[in-house]
Amino acid sequence: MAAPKIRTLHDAVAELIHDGDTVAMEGFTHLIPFAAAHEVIRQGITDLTLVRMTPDVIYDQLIGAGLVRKLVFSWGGNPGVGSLHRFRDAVENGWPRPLEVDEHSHAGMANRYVAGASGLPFAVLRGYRGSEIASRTDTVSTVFCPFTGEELAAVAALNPDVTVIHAQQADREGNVQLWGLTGVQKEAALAAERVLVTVEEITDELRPRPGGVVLPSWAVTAVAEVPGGAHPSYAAGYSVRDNDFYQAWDAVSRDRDTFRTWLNEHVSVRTEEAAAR
Amino acid sequence: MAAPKIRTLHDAVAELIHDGDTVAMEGFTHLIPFAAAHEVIRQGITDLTLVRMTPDVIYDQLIGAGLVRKLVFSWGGNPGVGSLHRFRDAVENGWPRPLEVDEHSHAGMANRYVAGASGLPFAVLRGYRGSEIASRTDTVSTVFCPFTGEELAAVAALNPDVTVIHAQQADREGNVQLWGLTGVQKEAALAAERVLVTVEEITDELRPRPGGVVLPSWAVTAVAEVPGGAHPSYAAGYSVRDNDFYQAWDAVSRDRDTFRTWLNEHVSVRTEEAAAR
Amino acid sequence: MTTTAPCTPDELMTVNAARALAGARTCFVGIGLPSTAANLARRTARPDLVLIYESGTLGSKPTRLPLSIGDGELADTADAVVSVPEMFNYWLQAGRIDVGFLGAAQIDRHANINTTVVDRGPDKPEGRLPGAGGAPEIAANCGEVLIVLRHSPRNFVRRLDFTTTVGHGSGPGDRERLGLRGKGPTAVITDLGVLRPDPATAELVLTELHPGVSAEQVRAATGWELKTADSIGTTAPPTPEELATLRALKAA
Amino acid sequence: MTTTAPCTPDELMTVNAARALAGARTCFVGIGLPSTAANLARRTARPDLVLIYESGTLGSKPTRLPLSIGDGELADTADAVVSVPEMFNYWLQAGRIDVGFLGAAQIDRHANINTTVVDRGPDKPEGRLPGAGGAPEIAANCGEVLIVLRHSPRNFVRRLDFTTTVGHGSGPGDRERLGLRGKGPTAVITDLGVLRPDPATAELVLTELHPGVSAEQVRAATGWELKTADSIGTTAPPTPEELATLRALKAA
Repeated sequence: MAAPKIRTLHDAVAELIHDGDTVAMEGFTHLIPFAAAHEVIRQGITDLTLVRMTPDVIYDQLIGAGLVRKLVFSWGGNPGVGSLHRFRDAVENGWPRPLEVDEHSHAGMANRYVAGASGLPFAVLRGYRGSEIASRTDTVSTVFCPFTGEELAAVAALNPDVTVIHAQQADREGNVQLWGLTGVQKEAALAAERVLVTVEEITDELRPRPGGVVLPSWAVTAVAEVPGGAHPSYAAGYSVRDNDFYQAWDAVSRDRDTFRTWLNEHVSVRTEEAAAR
Repeated sequence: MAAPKIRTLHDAVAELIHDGDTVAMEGFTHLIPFAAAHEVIRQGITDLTLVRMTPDVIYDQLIGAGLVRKLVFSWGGNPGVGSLHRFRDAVENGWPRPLEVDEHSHAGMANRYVAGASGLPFAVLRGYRGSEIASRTDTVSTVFCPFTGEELAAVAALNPDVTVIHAQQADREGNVQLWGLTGVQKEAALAAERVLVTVEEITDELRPRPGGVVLPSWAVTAVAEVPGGAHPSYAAGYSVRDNDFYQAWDAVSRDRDTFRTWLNEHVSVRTEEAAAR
Repeated sequence: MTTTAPCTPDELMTVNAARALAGARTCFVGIGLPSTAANLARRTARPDLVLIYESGTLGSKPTRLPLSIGDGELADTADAVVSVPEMFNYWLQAGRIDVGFLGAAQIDRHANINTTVVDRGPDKPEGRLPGAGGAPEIAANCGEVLIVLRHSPRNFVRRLDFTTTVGHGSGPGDRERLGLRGKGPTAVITDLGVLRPDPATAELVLTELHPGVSAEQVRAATGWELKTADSIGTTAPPTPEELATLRALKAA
Repeated sequence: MTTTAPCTPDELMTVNAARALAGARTCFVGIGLPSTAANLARRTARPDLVLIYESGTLGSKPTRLPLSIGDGELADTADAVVSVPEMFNYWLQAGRIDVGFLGAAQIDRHANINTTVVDRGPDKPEGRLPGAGGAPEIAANCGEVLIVLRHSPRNFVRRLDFTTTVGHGSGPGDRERLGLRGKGPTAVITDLGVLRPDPATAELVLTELHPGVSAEQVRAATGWELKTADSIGTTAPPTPEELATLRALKAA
């Protein structure tokens, strides 16, 4: 009924992501869409506002590449390893460009996506009380319960221009299934104007899986088959997390020149196909 | 760590459900806990406030049995057949006793459970605007978005004293799994002070199922093994819906005496074991 | 196929209700007449129609008519099954669904609906109807709303006994004022013909008659002074395929 | 087993942090030191401890220490995997979880925590820490909070550079005033000993020393004038079993 959803990664990124967009590339350690981020770097799509609960190495790379003007997040580190040096360098020293931040708690970010996915302008939660987080953002406020009078936190809805996620499988119609830790991906996808899904595999049929989250094709804008597209994170059933990469990233990212050399060698000059491997 | 959760249906109902309680017996056509409701009738637990999105034959029976003082709901009918005659007789004629109603839309009820399960006093939705529903309840109000100024509907949280659901399986620790149409059961259970789950089968191990909803034992108060406990509704993988029963209920329930005879023969004088069959 | 097959008024209603879905991608389906029509549409006018039931199923492809919105086959054949809160919040409320397909007990000239209570006269208690179900938010959040019900002065009333679900409120601009998404009701399909809102007044006017039905019949079955469109069309008779498919569906 | 085994300060910290979970049924586990301690507890003091990770796992039973909160084994061994919004709203926010187990970059005398930014002096930009993560709502919504971190004047500060997460605010009654559930922080377990809030003042006081550590050492490692309990205990030395289990965990 609609145009075919299956695209090459190059074309999907070029069609869906534009300079100045607000982009969420979600994933909670699992199923992080690295290949799509690398394609963004290759195409030099810039002035991005990046959104994610747990910006990790993928955002460190985009920030270090100079493509990001603002980060909306709740925890920015290299999980299990330490700091994100490119993120810190951008925030602390403005290198390679200043980075604005809109900082939340996990509960706040999760609910901002829920509001976005629900077509509501805000969400209510028990959070932020007494924390100074609210003093540095204009997307936290308060509401009063009209029944009990109790004061609660309110967070503004998040509605990215584009959400990018990686999933295990899609069928030829563009129906998508992911399983394992599915984090906040459904909410991030449904909150967005456009949805790009990279998948390990395009299959004839999606077999329902325990813990499976299905996004029907009519809720997805484009699908690209990118085996290994979550590396160095993992895709349950297809790959395991490359913990060595995360450990090694600490040294790579600590120094600006080392980082640039790495980026050039491993992302910028590689073709999409080679990079996906 | 806690006392064993596995009980007989008789004991579970006697321990968890008391006169005057607010009780939700949830299920969206599928997995409706009829056997537990019949045990409530046998034990004569009365002055109940019953809560459910889609009160159907199970609540018609409890209302006709004279055990219910108030109904909180959003759609009360015999699905695919017609009216609930005992419900109508109670509301219209006060037989066998007057029935107070607190009436909502489905979206409102679903969100009232979500608020209850989330430990929030209310939920926000796009609903009720222009409907007269809000004029007959004190559990619908409005809030203004602190970011956009938009006015939205607010509904008060629902926190039943007891929620009763039927599931396919539990393990010996009292971990529960249901699958198929799981409706609003997770929210209804997590919103309640106490949770009673009747199951088709107690198994050594819960194998994860596509679409499976798991309630860990520490979120469940008691489990009773009641094979067929959802009849005349169904348990996917165990039974099919007895559509003939629903069709026949129309005639049974239309007349007060016919109903009383039915109730006496099929519920009141039967033992728990016989009734479950 | 232009053969005219003999058929009942209910069949005319259902076939035309199914045809009204020819342009829809996704349809939020109420049980009863809307479900019959939507399932017929998936077999005739719109094979790739995505059927969405409030019990939590996205993309159900039942092989027979479900008796209730929670029949097992709706889940077994779905692209995805979600919780009821997710259905109402993420899928319906967010405005993702093209068409909401509703029935009604009472409808007024602005396509507002009552499914809650009826006035049975002085000194009598209100008559109880099933209640709102999903209708208020379906009507509020879908791209457009189709309504299917049988035509009688009891159903098409001058004044609703209770406003359960807002169609066009009291006229143009009311949906916007109330913050309701979408176009609201775009057609009311009955066993006599089709009514559509006049763009200028948002009042339902008679735009099509089923074959063999007169405008006078429709007016007599309507509780208000029904206006008619400048030119009233006649619906195409059901094709033998439509009828055969519908009858097979209902027999299964 | 009363044999004293030689061990490192970090091992003393972790073993005592694990013991602090002896009475817990459910624990919301932060990554790093809390995760190590909670996994040790599941192998020693509390075999049926339910480990809950913010990535969405309820009842994880990992066979080795997860490097991150999203390791596949956390999901594969869980009783249930839920979405992140469900985790924070239905499980954490509703007050179902007994103990929240947190780390910290800076902590003050009322057990408030900073994990956001540090002041690096005049004319220097703030130093960037990872941020809040789940901590503010974990501390706000669990039955009680345990905190584990290494003891140094850089970490135990007179005044936080930024309040990310409220422990006891500015003193007794503050949690209630702010609408925070639960008891808040009940123990801070370090590589030198254990601090607990004085019930009268909600100020952290030194209640236990690890074997071989002096109160003077702890005071020197604390950025405020640390008070001591009327009687200071000494933590039991790690048993050989505890140490062997911890070392096997870390080696795996």
